[in-house]
Amino acid sequence: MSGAGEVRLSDVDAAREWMRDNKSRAPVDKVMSEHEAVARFVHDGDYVSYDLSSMVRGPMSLEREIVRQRRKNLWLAAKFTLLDSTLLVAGGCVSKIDVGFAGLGRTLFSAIETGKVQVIDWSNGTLALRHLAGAMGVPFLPTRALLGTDTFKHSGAKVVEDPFTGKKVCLVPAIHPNVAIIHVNQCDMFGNARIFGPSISPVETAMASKSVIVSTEEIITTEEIKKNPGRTTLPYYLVSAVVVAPHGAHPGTVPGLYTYDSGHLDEFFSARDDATMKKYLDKYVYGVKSHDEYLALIGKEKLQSLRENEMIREGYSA
Amino acid sequence: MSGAGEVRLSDVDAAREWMRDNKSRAPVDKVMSEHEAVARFVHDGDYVSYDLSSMVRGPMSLEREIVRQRRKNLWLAAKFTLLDSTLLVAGGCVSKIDVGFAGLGRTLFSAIETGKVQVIDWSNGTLALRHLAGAMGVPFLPTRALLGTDTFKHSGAKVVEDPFTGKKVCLVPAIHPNVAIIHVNQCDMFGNARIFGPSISPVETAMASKSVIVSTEEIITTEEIKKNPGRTTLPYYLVSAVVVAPHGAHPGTVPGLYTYDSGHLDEFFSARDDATMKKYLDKYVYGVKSHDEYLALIGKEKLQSLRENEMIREGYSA
Amino acid sequence: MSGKPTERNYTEVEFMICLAARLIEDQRSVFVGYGMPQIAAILAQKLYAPRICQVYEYGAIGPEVATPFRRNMMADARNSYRSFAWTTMNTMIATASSGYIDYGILGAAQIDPFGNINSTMIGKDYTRPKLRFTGSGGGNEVASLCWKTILIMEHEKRRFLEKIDFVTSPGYLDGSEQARERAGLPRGTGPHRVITSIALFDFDAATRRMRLIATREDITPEFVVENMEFKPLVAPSIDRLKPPTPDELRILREEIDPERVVIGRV
Amino acid sequence: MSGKPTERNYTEVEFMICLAARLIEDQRSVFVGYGMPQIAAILAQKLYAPRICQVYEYGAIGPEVATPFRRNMMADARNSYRSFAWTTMNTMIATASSGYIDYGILGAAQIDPFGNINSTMIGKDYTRPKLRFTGSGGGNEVASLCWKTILIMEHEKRRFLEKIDFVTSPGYLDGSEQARERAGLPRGTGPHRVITSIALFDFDAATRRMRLIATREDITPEFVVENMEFKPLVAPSIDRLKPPTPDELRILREEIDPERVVIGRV
Repeated sequence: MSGAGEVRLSDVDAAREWMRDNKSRAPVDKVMSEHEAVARFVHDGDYVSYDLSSMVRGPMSLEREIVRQRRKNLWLAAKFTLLDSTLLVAGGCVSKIDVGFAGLGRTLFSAIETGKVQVIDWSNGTLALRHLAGAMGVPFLPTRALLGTDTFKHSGAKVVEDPFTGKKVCLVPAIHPNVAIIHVNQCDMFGNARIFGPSISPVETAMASKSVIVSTEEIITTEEIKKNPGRTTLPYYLVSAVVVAPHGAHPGTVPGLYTYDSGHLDEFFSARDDATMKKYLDKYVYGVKSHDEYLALIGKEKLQSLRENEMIREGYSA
Repeated sequence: MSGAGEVRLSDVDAAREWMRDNKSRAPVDKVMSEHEAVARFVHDGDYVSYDLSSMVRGPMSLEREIVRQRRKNLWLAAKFTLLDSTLLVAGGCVSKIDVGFAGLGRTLFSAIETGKVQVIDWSNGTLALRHLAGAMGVPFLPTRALLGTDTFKHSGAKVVEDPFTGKKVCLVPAIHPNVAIIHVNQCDMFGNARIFGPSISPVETAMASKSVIVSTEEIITTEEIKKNPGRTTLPYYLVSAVVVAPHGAHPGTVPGLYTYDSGHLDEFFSARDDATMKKYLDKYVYGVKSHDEYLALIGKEKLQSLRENEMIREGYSA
Repeated sequence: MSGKPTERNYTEVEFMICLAARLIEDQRSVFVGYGMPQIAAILAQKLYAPRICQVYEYGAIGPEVATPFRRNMMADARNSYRSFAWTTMNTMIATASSGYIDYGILGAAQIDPFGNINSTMIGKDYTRPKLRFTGSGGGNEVASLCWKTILIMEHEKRRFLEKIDFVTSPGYLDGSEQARERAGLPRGTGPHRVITSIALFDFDAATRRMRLIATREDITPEFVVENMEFKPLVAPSIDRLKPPTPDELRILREEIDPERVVIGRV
Repeated sequence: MSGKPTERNYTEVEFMICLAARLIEDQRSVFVGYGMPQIAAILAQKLYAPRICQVYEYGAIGPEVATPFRRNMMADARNSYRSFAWTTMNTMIATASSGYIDYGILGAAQIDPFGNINSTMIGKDYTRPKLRFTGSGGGNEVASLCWKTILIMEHEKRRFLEKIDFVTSPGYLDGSEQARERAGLPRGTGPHRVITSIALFDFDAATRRMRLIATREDITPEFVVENMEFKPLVAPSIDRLKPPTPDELRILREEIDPERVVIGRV
């Protein structure tokens, strides 16, 4: 029994060959601007995955850059998402979304209701599992979720009998995103990256993806990485580009570092029609050339206060 | 296509019910002696899994206690093993071994050659994967290893066609050990446990197992756990018993804390016949009543020197 | 008692949250969904169940969530405060799948007599929904894999339908015996309670249909049933649900949601 | 040159280790098996390939292994020293399975013409082996999933068999075209080189049979072939393999294995 949803099917052998040939094991300096990283690694029609959400440690500076570079026809993995999909849809970048959690915002839901954006329903868990399958280099993984529901019927999953016990089980196909964008706490120039705090599936997503752009709050030395290897979340060979992006998750929070920008989030959420959303984009995305300019627009004082207002620090350091 | 090996098959639904009814989510004091823990949670005929190896962060004090209590007919998951299986076989505790890496020692190999112990060949990776399947609550997981080999033929794995691409893939069945024994760096009284350093599959093993005995180098407070949740390896509800066992991995090493006891390891490895092995067991296992007595036998001076001779500390703390 | 709601010193959201908080058993694990369930879990832990183990799909195990709570927020430092462990989504789903999670709490837009819920879309054409929602989120996993699911619904007639537009997350499916098991879902799981703004339901063991077991103390069973498109079973004796206590309201209004963004104002 | 080995100032184990170390390409990832491969990887990184990324089944990624090395030891603090990351076995197998590991290096007890290896047992009866070994360990995964596998074998006639007693880890299986792919193994993988104490082999692209390409400089091709039960292909021109250099021997004997437990004594 198969769900009817369109699947971005990928061949595990072709994906392996891509990883062999395009994600080098040479430890080289991968630091570049967000402009260069997005120009090189995000293309029209790509399948794009991100980690966590626009509200928490999301790769917002990279998402804004994707909108700024006017990418088209992206297919998103919305496995735990809040504003991300809304922002990218508002920017006209998206044609399909594998849903998880579609996200929030009238702009997004209108685009789905009018058919401007096609959705394929899964669940957060099965999308994370599809990334895990990609990371494990296997064509599918089994789950006991989705079964019996319309979510299954509209997904691209299958139901089979477990050959060991005869019970029904759901299989979800591996996904190998063209590109993953992941915001991290610390990273060295090679791409060895540290995330502090809980997360969705940064390791699975980076392993499964053909290119990985990491934006980082700060660059640290490889010496520091090597002194505490238990704190490394992503080893360097998973990473294609390293972008330095302090406050890169703004208006969201990076737990333990800065809190979310409540006023800015309200401004975004209140953009419930195309005109208001366009104003938002003109001001915060198209109106600046880079993340640096964006931060200047938000203002040093505001950014400083967001840092001071993050009251919880424990656990968010190496 | 199915391997011919006997499988300790477990039903995922029965395992779920066990976890619901027998591994409580109540945070209660689980600290007990190794005698009590083994008496309560290790039974004749049990399927037993451990993490890492007798040489490195192995649960040696618990393994000695199992021998001391003369458990019989255990079925071992030897997924990365060195002396562990040899010691338990020498103690007469074992009737079957799922091999990964059978381990080292003439005693063990003789027992297999004479049919005293039955082996079922897998690989380290597929045994770790079977624990992951148990931990994920799914009846099997796929892999692209084992295929085409006699290891497959003698395992209990199956080959099926991937319903998405038609390629052949190997499926390994979930395992739910009756009991796992895991040595950790730090643990609180509820069972929240920290491991520092790389490892085999402590999380998967603890999640998949119906009972889990953790032996720990030291007890820490729950306050400490809560200050640094990113450092917790096992959450408390996975753990059935907490045994305080400083130097619990002796004669092996706990990386960053103490080095291995080279002389003692040589003594063990040189026991190549039953009589010498019996002498070893009489002296170090049957001849003492507890891990405390064992440590007294090894001697404070020796233990202190093992601590001093561990030259590498970086990375092995919270 | 008129049957119709009377003047109250609490909002319907407050009522639902307090009712949910009272249903959460201490020393159990609870998979907490987005929105109202988050507030219910916080309230429960502060007042009734100090040793519940909250778990979240984003990887936090056992946090003592710091307040105030901000609407739409999940996974920030307050949400993850004083956890036992920080992990990832695949670990949390595995934890539920392998039997360690006692309760799940979820909200939904529509529900049918067998506890199947819709949080995906309204309309008949999947490709052109009249109204699109967020989709499953982690809800499908919670409703599939946790032992007992508690559902929270605003009590509006159009939300209680014989047939919902989209089954996002499974209840007892078509209600036939062992329908969940036959579909492959874990044995012995399913919806446990449905909390609405005026009533409480369980599921009849024999028929797996929603059954009214209690009403808010100012509401009659008839009023409850009138305000549902499908007709639930009604238990032989109907309990009366106490309004939020002063303690509950104080914590909700002073500690958890001082700006009353979620709980609203009377 | 007599064809028979002459007096040497190095052991056969030292020769094999040095040859393996020279074959390891810098800036590549190498899945390192238990025993001799560990020493070869250390030597390679110290001398020829400072930026290889060693990976180990127990979860270490990119260590700069501290010496001396102790026989039978894997996963201690020296082995894990200055890693890029510390993970677990399932993560490492996933890393190989998804295509990130360029080389695997393994030892074995027996090998057949297609590079299938045995590290499980000698004998015809699986339940009563004449001689039992450790079994696969991580070898099956390494030989299945890494792009190129380098095998290290002592050169004894009884180890090179037309048919080995047990195929622990896959070479080119029955040698037929795409035999690995048809079995389900990843496309484009397989044994790359076989290092012995006197010779070096590759695998013929057309037939996937082992092919002699070089001998130790004091050894003739004829001597090599005589000392194998199966007859390998022989390349049109045979290279001569240099003995261990003074640098290699110094590092092996002074830094890596000062007690010469593994490398032995001349």
